[in-house]
Amino acid sequence: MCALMLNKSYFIETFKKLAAMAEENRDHLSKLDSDIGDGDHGINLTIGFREVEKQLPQLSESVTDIAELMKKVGMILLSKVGGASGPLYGSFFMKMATHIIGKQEVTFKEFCQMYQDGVEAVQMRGKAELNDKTMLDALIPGLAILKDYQEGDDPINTLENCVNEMKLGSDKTIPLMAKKGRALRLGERAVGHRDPGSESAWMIMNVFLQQLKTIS
Amino acid sequence: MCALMLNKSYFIETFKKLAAMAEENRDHLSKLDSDIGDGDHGINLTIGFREVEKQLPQLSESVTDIAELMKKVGMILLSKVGGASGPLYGSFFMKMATHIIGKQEVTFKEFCQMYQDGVEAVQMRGKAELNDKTMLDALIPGLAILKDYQEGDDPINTLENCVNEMKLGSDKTIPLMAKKGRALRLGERAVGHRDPGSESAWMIMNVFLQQLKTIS
Amino acid sequence: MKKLINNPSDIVNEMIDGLIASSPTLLERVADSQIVIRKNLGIDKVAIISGGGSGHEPAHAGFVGQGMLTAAVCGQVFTSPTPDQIFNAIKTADSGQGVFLVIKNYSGDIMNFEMAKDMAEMEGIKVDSCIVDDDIAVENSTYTQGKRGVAGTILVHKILGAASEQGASLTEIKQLSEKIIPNIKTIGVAFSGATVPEVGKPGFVLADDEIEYGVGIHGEPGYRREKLQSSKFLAQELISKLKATFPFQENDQYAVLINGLGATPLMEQYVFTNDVLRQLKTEKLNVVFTKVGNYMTAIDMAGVSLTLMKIVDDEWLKNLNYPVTTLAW
Amino acid sequence: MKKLINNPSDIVNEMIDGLIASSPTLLERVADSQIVIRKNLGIDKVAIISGGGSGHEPAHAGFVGQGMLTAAVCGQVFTSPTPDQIFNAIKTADSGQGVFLVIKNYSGDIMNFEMAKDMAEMEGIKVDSCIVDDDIAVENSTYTQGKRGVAGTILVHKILGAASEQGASLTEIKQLSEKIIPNIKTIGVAFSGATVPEVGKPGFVLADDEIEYGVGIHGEPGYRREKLQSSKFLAQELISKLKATFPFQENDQYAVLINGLGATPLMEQYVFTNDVLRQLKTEKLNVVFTKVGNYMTAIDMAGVSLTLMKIVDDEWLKNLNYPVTTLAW
Ligand SMILES: Nc1ncnc2c1ncn2[C@@H]1O[C@H](COP(=O)(O)OP(=O)(O)O)[C@@H](O)[C@H]1O
Ligand SMILES: Nc1ncnc2c1ncn2[C@@H]1O[C@H](COP(=O)(O)OP(=O)(O)O)[C@@H](O)[C@H]1O
Ligand SMILES: [Mg+2]
Ligand SMILES: [Mg+2]
Ligand SMILES: [Mg+2]
Ligand SMILES: [Mg+2]
Repeated sequence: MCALMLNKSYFIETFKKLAAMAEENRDHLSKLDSDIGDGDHGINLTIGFREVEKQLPQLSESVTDIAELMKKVGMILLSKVGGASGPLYGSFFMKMATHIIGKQEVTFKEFCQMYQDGVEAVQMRGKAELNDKTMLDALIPGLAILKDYQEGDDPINTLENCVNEMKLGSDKTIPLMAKKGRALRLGERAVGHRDPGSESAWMIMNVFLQQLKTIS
Repeated sequence: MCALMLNKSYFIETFKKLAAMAEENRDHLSKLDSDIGDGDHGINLTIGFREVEKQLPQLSESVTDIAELMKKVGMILLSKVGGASGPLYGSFFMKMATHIIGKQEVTFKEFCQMYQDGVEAVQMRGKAELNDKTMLDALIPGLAILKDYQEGDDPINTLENCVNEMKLGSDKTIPLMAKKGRALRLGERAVGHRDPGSESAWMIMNVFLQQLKTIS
Repeated sequence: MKKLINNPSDIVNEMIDGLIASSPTLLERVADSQIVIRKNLGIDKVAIISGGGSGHEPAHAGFVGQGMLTAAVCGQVFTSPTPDQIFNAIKTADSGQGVFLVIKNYSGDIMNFEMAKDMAEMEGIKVDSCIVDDDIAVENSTYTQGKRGVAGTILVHKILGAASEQGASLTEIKQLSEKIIPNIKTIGVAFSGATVPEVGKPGFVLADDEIEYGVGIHGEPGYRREKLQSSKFLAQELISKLKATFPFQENDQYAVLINGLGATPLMEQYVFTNDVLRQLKTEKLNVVFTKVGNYMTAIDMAGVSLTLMKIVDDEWLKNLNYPVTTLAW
Repeated sequence: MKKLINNPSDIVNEMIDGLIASSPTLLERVADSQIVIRKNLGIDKVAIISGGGSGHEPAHAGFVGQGMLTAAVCGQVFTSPTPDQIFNAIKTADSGQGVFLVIKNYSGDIMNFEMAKDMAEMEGIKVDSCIVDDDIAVENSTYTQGKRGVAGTILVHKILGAASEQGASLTEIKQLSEKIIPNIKTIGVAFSGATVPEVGKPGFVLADDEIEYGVGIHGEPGYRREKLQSSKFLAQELISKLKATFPFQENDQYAVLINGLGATPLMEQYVFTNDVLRQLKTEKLNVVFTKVGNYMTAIDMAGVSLTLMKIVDDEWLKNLNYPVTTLAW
């Protein structure tokens, strides 16, 4: 069995499915955001991923490598979404390009690095920490798994573990009413409610996982 | 059987009961007013008659005759109620004094004249006509009965007829959507709804009737 | 009923106290009254007094100030003030040049203001008045009697107030009022009823997807109930009514007032403004003045009214733009 | 959802069109953007830019004009505008004296504004900014991080705008902002949730007799739900929180802003004002400035917020009273 390689069309197909996923979960994510925020998280994501989908045909022609694709998608999110998720998911995808400049395909190990670069960008951009009741509460536990990935481990297994850890991380945002950061600002009514960004984060990585299954 | 005379205390007792009547029918009259107006007719009347009741003990001492009592009560309504019913019922009671200046008691014939003077005042003040969907639609039919009163007729019977005619007149306001005056201004939604002022008008005269029964 | 109040029967009194306390340099309350009056009365100017039931805030007290109203007489909620109150306002506001009363066309307002006028004239004060009847909702071509006075009243205040500020006499103000009022027409659409605090429940209830055209500012019945429509459609409906009444002529100058009835956010009012102004452009009218916001409300009613004023005389426009010192214009 | 709109996703665009069309001499829209900018830019003055999600009307575009904001960047409803929009506003507004950004303390606003700032600085434009975090609802004594920016932002606009109009430099404006913001504190109470048009139902629902203290201007959770209380009681609750946070000292000078959240009538706001000002008098504070009305709304939320600003420097009060030409101040 030859080493699994993720090419441009893996990412392009993933973005198509991300658009569908956002559409499907629009109300669910907005509902979560109503409970503790301003009720627009699902709307924000669909605005962004609809635009990504719209530009995908043209992008898939024009971009020369995966890094450029990730940057362009990040830019679209950044300049179309606004709110918190715009710059966060924008940076997430944009910074995924950091270590893969010029590549037409990436190994799963490189994919793990892409994820790490993305998560670090979110952390830098938003200056939040674990237990602040943000998407980082899903992203960081997922990162732990992908960092442990060794050449030879099963990519699907690994990514499945990652998504599961992210889900668990998202679950942990439910009781959170931290004494600092964003969770503090949310106040008591937030206790008992899941953070919407932590939910969308694992859902996004889950789409990467499902697409991975189709090509393996 | 000697001729029935209505003295100061008849009127004072009537005003007391009017206050109770207004209180009891506050919500009912306001509800009627909601349907075609601004929903405050019951409130306006209670504001007025509460104040009358409050001042009655002092008034019953100070006024020298029935005319003065009627004027004072009218003035209270005029200066406490506002809206349409303030000047209308205010004028109604004030002008009842016209032909009975100096009297300590009045015959039922004189009472009929008092009513006529009151109704004419309402007509002058409000410049409305029959079928404009106002209190006049009750007041005017009642007036026809009291104008017909002859020495020797039974006062209670007559006043009962008067109140019944007023009720009928009020009923007739229900289908009204006239092509002029107030009814026009009320528009189509008013059709099928009773005019609140026509309801309070017969209710007021009914209190005079009930009080008359207690003394006959 | 969920209202930010104390005792419903104290609401007007407390509201006036709050208003005065928040504008101590601009306004004061005439002692033992519900009259809000300018702190520095114009000397040798005709006083302009308006008023009526409360519940239409910022009308009328919000328009008291230099260049607009001299005083506002505040009745109970949706109830005309009493003659003695109005008379008190006339006496206090008069600077010797006479007093002009702006009355809205409601039985109660007319009767109470006219009684006050009689009282003032008996004391030798010159008083004149106008009756604003801008609501075309329940008008038909044959009978123009009985129209209600609504948001257009604000434009009357502004134009007459500016005239007074510029030294117009009582007679001139009366004449001006007679010229402008027939050129001001309003029509509204309600999305919900209004809750009079003392009543505790809405005067009428509309279904979740229902609106009513032509409702009055006290919740008086309008001319039709219908399913909720888009802002574009509503603009069209209201403009078509106004068009027929004026009627429109190409290139005529118009002032536009879009008035929120209380609970409709400014965001929606501007969306509606956009539709109105576009459609008036299509009608080839020349809109020379636009104002948007809550000016003549109906407590917590949701909805808007659209007022058009045909500007026949450029002086009217100058008066609309004349500087003013009020809380709410 | 019963709203006076067309397509929910067009609401911000159409609102801006309506706003501009109704104020053609005062405002214009930067081409292909959601930026509202003053028609006549101050020459050689520091530009003050604010913005954020829409749904807070009249904030922020209603405060664009001489003496206040140079431009407002309007995001989608309750969503911060994107960096490219903000960058565009900075470039267009800059007159060479630099640009000052007033940012409210939300992750989204901060991130987007700071990215725009970076972009502008790369093009050599001097940019500085402040973060307004006046909402004390979810503050506790140990951790002051994470407070939201709410109605107090309006006072920041006003004071900084007046400073810019009087010729203050970018550095001076930055310093002024650092002095005033810690002295501005706000707390609110909601009577209902807000309905984001694209969502179609309220963000949260309160029972008929229920209120929530400390709700944010996007419907973010507050600190307690409780049975409906009288205006007096609510004033007391909010003042007691503010009192503890400042803390109050006798004879200190304060400015007061009572801000309606959208659906609460002015009548109720004045009743509440009356209770607030009375109680502040009892606290022996010296209230030198009061403003009442809908300034920073949360779409159609019912409720109010109370902002107190301790006036440490008389210049601040002068700036609050400095003449201004905007739609909404
Ligand atoms: N500083 C931050 N760092 C990381 N994630 C954040 C931060 N602030 C907000 N988020 C995430 O963004 C989500 C909200 O996104 P969204 O609703 O789209 O934007 P907004 O908060 O502007 O309405 C939150 O649920 C949270 O997960
Ligand atoms: N011009 C008029 N002439 C006679 N009655 C009138 C006139 N206008 C109103 N009314 C009566 O007044 C009643 C309304 O009174 P009320 O609700 O107390 O005052 P308002 O109309 O000012 O709210 C109506 O139902 C009608 O019977
Ligand atoms: Mg959100
Ligand atoms: Mg009534
Ligand atoms: Mg009334
Ligand atoms: Mg948002």
